[in-house]
Amino acid sequence: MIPTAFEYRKAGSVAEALTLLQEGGPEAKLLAGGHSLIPMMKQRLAEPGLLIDIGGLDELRGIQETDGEIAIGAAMTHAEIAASDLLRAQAPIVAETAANIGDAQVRNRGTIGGSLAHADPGADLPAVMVALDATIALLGPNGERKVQAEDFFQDILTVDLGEDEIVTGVCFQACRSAAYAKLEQRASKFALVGVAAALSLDGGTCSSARVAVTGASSHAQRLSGVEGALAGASLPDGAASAAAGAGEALDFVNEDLHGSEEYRRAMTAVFTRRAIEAAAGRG
Amino acid sequence: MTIADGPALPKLIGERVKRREDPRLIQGQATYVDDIKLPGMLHLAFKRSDIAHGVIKSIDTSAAAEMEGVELVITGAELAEHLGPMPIGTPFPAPDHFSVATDKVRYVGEPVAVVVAEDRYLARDAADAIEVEYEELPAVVDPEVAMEPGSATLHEGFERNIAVESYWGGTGVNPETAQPEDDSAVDAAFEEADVLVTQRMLNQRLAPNAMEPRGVVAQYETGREYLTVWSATQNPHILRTLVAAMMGLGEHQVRAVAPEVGGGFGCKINIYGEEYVAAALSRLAGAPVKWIEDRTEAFLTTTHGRDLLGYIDLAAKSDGTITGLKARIIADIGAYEVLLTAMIPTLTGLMMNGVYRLPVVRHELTEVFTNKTPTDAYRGAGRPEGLYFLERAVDMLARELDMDPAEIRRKNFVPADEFPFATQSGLVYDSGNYEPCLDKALEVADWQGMLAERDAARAEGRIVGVGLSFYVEVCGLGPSAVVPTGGWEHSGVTVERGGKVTATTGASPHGQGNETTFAQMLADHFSIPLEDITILHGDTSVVKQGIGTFGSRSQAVGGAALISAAGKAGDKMKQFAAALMTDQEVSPEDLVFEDGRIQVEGAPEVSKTFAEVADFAYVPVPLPPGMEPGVSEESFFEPENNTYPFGCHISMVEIDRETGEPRLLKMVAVDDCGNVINPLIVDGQVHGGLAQGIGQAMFEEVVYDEDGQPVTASFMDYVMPRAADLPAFELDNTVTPTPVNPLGAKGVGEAGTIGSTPCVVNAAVDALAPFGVTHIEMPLRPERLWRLIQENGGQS
Amino acid sequence: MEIKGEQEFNGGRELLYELLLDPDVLASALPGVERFEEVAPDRYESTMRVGIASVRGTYTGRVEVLEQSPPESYRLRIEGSGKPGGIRADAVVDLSESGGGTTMHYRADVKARGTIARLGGRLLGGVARLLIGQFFKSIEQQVDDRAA
Amino acid sequence: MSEPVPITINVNGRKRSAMVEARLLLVHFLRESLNLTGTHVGCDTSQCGACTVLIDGHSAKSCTVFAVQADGAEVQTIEGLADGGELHPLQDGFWEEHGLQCGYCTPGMIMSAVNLLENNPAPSEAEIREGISGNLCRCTGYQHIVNAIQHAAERMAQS
Repeated sequence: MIPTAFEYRKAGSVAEALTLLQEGGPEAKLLAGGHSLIPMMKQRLAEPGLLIDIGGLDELRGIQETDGEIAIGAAMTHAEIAASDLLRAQAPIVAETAANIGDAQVRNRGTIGGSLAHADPGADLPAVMVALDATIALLGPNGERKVQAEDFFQDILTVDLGEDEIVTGVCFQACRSAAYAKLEQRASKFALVGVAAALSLDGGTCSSARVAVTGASSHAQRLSGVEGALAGASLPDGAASAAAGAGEALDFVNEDLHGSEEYRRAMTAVFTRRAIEAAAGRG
Repeated sequence: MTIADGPALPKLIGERVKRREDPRLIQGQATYVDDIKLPGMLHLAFKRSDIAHGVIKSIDTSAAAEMEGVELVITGAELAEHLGPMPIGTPFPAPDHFSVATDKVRYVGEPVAVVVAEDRYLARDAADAIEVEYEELPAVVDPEVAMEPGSATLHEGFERNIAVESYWGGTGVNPETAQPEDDSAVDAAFEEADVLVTQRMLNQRLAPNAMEPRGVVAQYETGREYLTVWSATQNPHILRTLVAAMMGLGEHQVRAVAPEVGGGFGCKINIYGEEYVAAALSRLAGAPVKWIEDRTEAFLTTTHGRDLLGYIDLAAKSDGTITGLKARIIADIGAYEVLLTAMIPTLTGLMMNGVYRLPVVRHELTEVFTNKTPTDAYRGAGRPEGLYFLERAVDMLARELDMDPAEIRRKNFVPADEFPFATQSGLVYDSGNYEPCLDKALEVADWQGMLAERDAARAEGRIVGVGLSFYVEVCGLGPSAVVPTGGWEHSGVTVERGGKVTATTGASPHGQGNETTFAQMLADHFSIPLEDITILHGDTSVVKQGIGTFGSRSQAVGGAALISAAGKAGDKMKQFAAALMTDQEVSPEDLVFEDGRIQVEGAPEVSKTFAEVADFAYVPVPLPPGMEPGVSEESFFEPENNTYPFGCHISMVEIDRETGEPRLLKMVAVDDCGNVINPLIVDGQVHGGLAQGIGQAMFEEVVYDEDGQPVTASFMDYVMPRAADLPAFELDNTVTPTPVNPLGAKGVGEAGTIGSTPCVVNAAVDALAPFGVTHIEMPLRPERLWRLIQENGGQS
Repeated sequence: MEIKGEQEFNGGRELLYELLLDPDVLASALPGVERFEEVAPDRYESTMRVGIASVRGTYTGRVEVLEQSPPESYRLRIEGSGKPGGIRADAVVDLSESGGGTTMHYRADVKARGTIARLGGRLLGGVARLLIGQFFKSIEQQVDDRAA
Repeated sequence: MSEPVPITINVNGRKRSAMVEARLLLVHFLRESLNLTGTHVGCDTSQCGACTVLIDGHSAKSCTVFAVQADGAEVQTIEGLADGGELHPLQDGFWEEHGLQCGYCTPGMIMSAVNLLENNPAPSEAEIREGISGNLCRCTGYQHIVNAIQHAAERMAQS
């Protein structure tokens, strides 16, 4: 319940945060909403020596659309994302997924940047970002770097983010025909299995698709077999056969009290189909 | 004086009166233990074992002791010089159990050392800095394995880890010898049966999870040689008795206070090591100390409930008449016996008669130590387990015989004209009338409509089932012959100057609303406004005596004590009133309380106001002959018997064919708790009980790994019902008063927890019956249900 | 929890066997080693700063090598404990020749205690896999270096 | 020991300044430093919601926020909800509908409901149940809580 002691600095700007990160070295961690980090600190599973508060920095805020590309600032909360009319209209999968993360209080504090950087294997948004082929914008001492979401998520709690870098935002192409479906662990509300599907539809036919899973494995990742099977498939009828092998294709599957490997593999197929059907229903 | 123009006072008993507790609670003005601050108060933190079984080789407290702000660090062995083994409240043999482990640890979370520091952050840091070295021993987590010869044992002198063994059977127990009567009838019943049901079932381990964790503040005043202990407890008087004994003090030197208590559900009955340690360390440190449990500690060290394995056999005729029951129960009681541990599973067998005429019963009980947190009462305490086993078995019998689950129960009910009814286990059910309750439940739920709805859903390919259960339970625990701590309750009623009333009760509430129901009773009794009454509880310096709140006894025993004391106070008021009305030659026996007055029955013009009489009682000039001034009366109520409320629960469950996720679509509860004082509060009690019973059926389970490591020690993994997991409950009731107390009230705190659990599992089994499923272990984990569907190829 | 897997290496199994039990190699390949000492033959003690991202802590560990049967197999008993609890692993390692290289099969029974067991359950498998992967990557590097 | 950090938080309309240890959780600042003990702690993993307060008008679990993070913010707790002597409609609703028993989860539950009705003044039963899913209650089975929030929503709609 009680974290270990740490030094605290409030950054007045992203630039200042970067300087503080460099000075702080490996013991320094960024704090925005804190809803990934603080629970770990309270259990003393995380004991950072320095917290750099970047909560509420204007530079990291905002949701904008430019020529069909939507950009979300890292410090936007899940609640703000869920309430965004822009997202509801142009990328409803993002608003809907955000609206179902944790609970109202968590959504009011937790940020998209924090969620992506922490990369909890049960977090929802990473799968959505991979499916949308989102670009994650990072800022470091050497300037800005952009990483595709599918490359950003590397392993459990592990992302392509230097210790001296900050996630500043994420951007992706507007996409209506995309949906996320999850099997929720009822207590923690993490995804036991969550699948995001983003489809390019031509009438009832899927011309191409990106499908990503979270919860089932160490990190959010594409289901390329499913994507291949979807290309040219007629939907929604073809969803089931395209999804059928989704779970078996995973090379590593999480296991715990709430779901064995076998169950999660099976549920990956089920929720892949459900996500595809829901996405197709939007087309 | 003649009649005043006071308003007529409505009768409040039976009314949905808003709670008087609420204004402080909804404004954040209530005082729970953690809200108490005393000057100079220090804070405790416990270093706890993170292994399930081992010998303590060494404890290095030096780093902790050197930290700034740390006053004291003490190990279990050092503390044992100040605190002996903890007392228990049952007559069973028990191993020594120290507040803080002295040489060996036997479950994860058992304390090994304590820190006293200036604030709780420092205390936590210091506890973390204590280094403990163990020689690890094999842990035993399965009670059936624990009983095998050669298994690791927890306690010397308890071979095969067996704490308690009991057996009774045949046609009853011979009260002379306490031996079973001729047992051969049981075997005969099973040999002659047309149909047998046999099933191994687990009533899984649960964490009570009162939302307020435990906590204690202790202040030992050296100069006065007086100890005050504030604790989140259900029974401050028992706390006073036991903490006094542990501290070598008399009860006159100890004040125990249960301030606002944030739920108990049985887990705050036990008097815990932390309470003794706080008292002892306050004396040692010369300062008040506080300890507040965090949720992880609560999962590890606050008593768990249930964890009974049952091997259940039922014999019946082909027409559905039950002819015999055999139950072999193995209770996994965890690492130690605490206050009532060993007694709880005995209630299971006692109540396994249920609502049925069972010609013969055989009951075997074995209580077994394992390397887990000790068990004790959890809402229902032994009865939910027994009723679950029985009501599941009866449901299986109905399925076997293709009978309607309602009709098989009706066929075996104890008939209304057989009450009081003596069961095979030696209990005497006070009153009961089961058929009208069943009929009402079937009607409220629209049972036939539900069956049609289920069949229609199945035709659509959905997996839907309906379930029914009928329970009877034992409440209002008393008399003293059956309750180790005393089966009575105490109350005091004082009529103050000005005609206001202060009453005290030993039934120490923690959410039950006694301040309201008890005030309703007194308002009606004295015919005075509710606002003129204060109910005090929870402080042994204010409430002279008491037992506490558990076993749904507040109303049936505590309420009865209150009415008894009120009766005495009322009699005295009438005597003073008669003395005031000397000119009218009134006899106290002719007087009644009516609308704020004491008047001659049928003659309101001959009266005095309640306030006038009260004022006179304190300045009685002249003092009526033979009387003492003042009106302050008390009563100890000892019930002649327990009460036996009952009810029928009906539910509908749907299971997702692809994921196995269950959803409770409908929950109907028709309960009979005798006379009702406040239906609003009774509804709330039933709702809460239902949620916990449903929680057991669907979600909750304390799980340990094979090494005794708990893997559900937080709200992240221990699944409890949230608002969206539950449907709106449909309630109704029947009223069969009890003859054993003057209120006719039976108790309702645990009812919901007892009927709902088998009801929901019965519905889930019904849902999966087309897949050939006859039993499902709780909780209804999605994966477990998914596997049952898969085993049948996913097709029904 | 059981963790098992296999890993291919370029070098021969004698070389691999030797490397895998060389304290210097172990010290450099194990994650976050701050101290690594041989306290008795085939028994080592170490201090490691282990973790992933912000979930990181200092653990003191003991490694014991048992049942050595060069160059085929051995057993490792590993214990680590830190503030959030501890890990104990009993691992059997088998080396077999395959083509020009060596295939290593490992099977470990991993037991956790404390906060790690209580709250880390859902992460444990993934974290173990990641750390084992890092270890092998380092060994692989050293095999390649030696071979080169 | 880390350097104390100066903070100023507007709590229930009053400016409160203090030097705090960086690791001090907001809930402990409210309870221990300001004596606002109506906000409770029920778990240590951010699940139960007993510690819910409003930060700049939005519900938050004050056990998962450092006091330093609330520097400059407006925080409202259960103690600041009633308007003078008049109960907030939600407080009134909880009282009228018996939306509480032991009362421990109640302040957090009410503060969550404030947030819910702010965003959705006329929620359906399902939306209410979903809206309070960040708050655990062990006593009521939630039904009377749902009624209480409906009661408040109706009253707030009238006024």
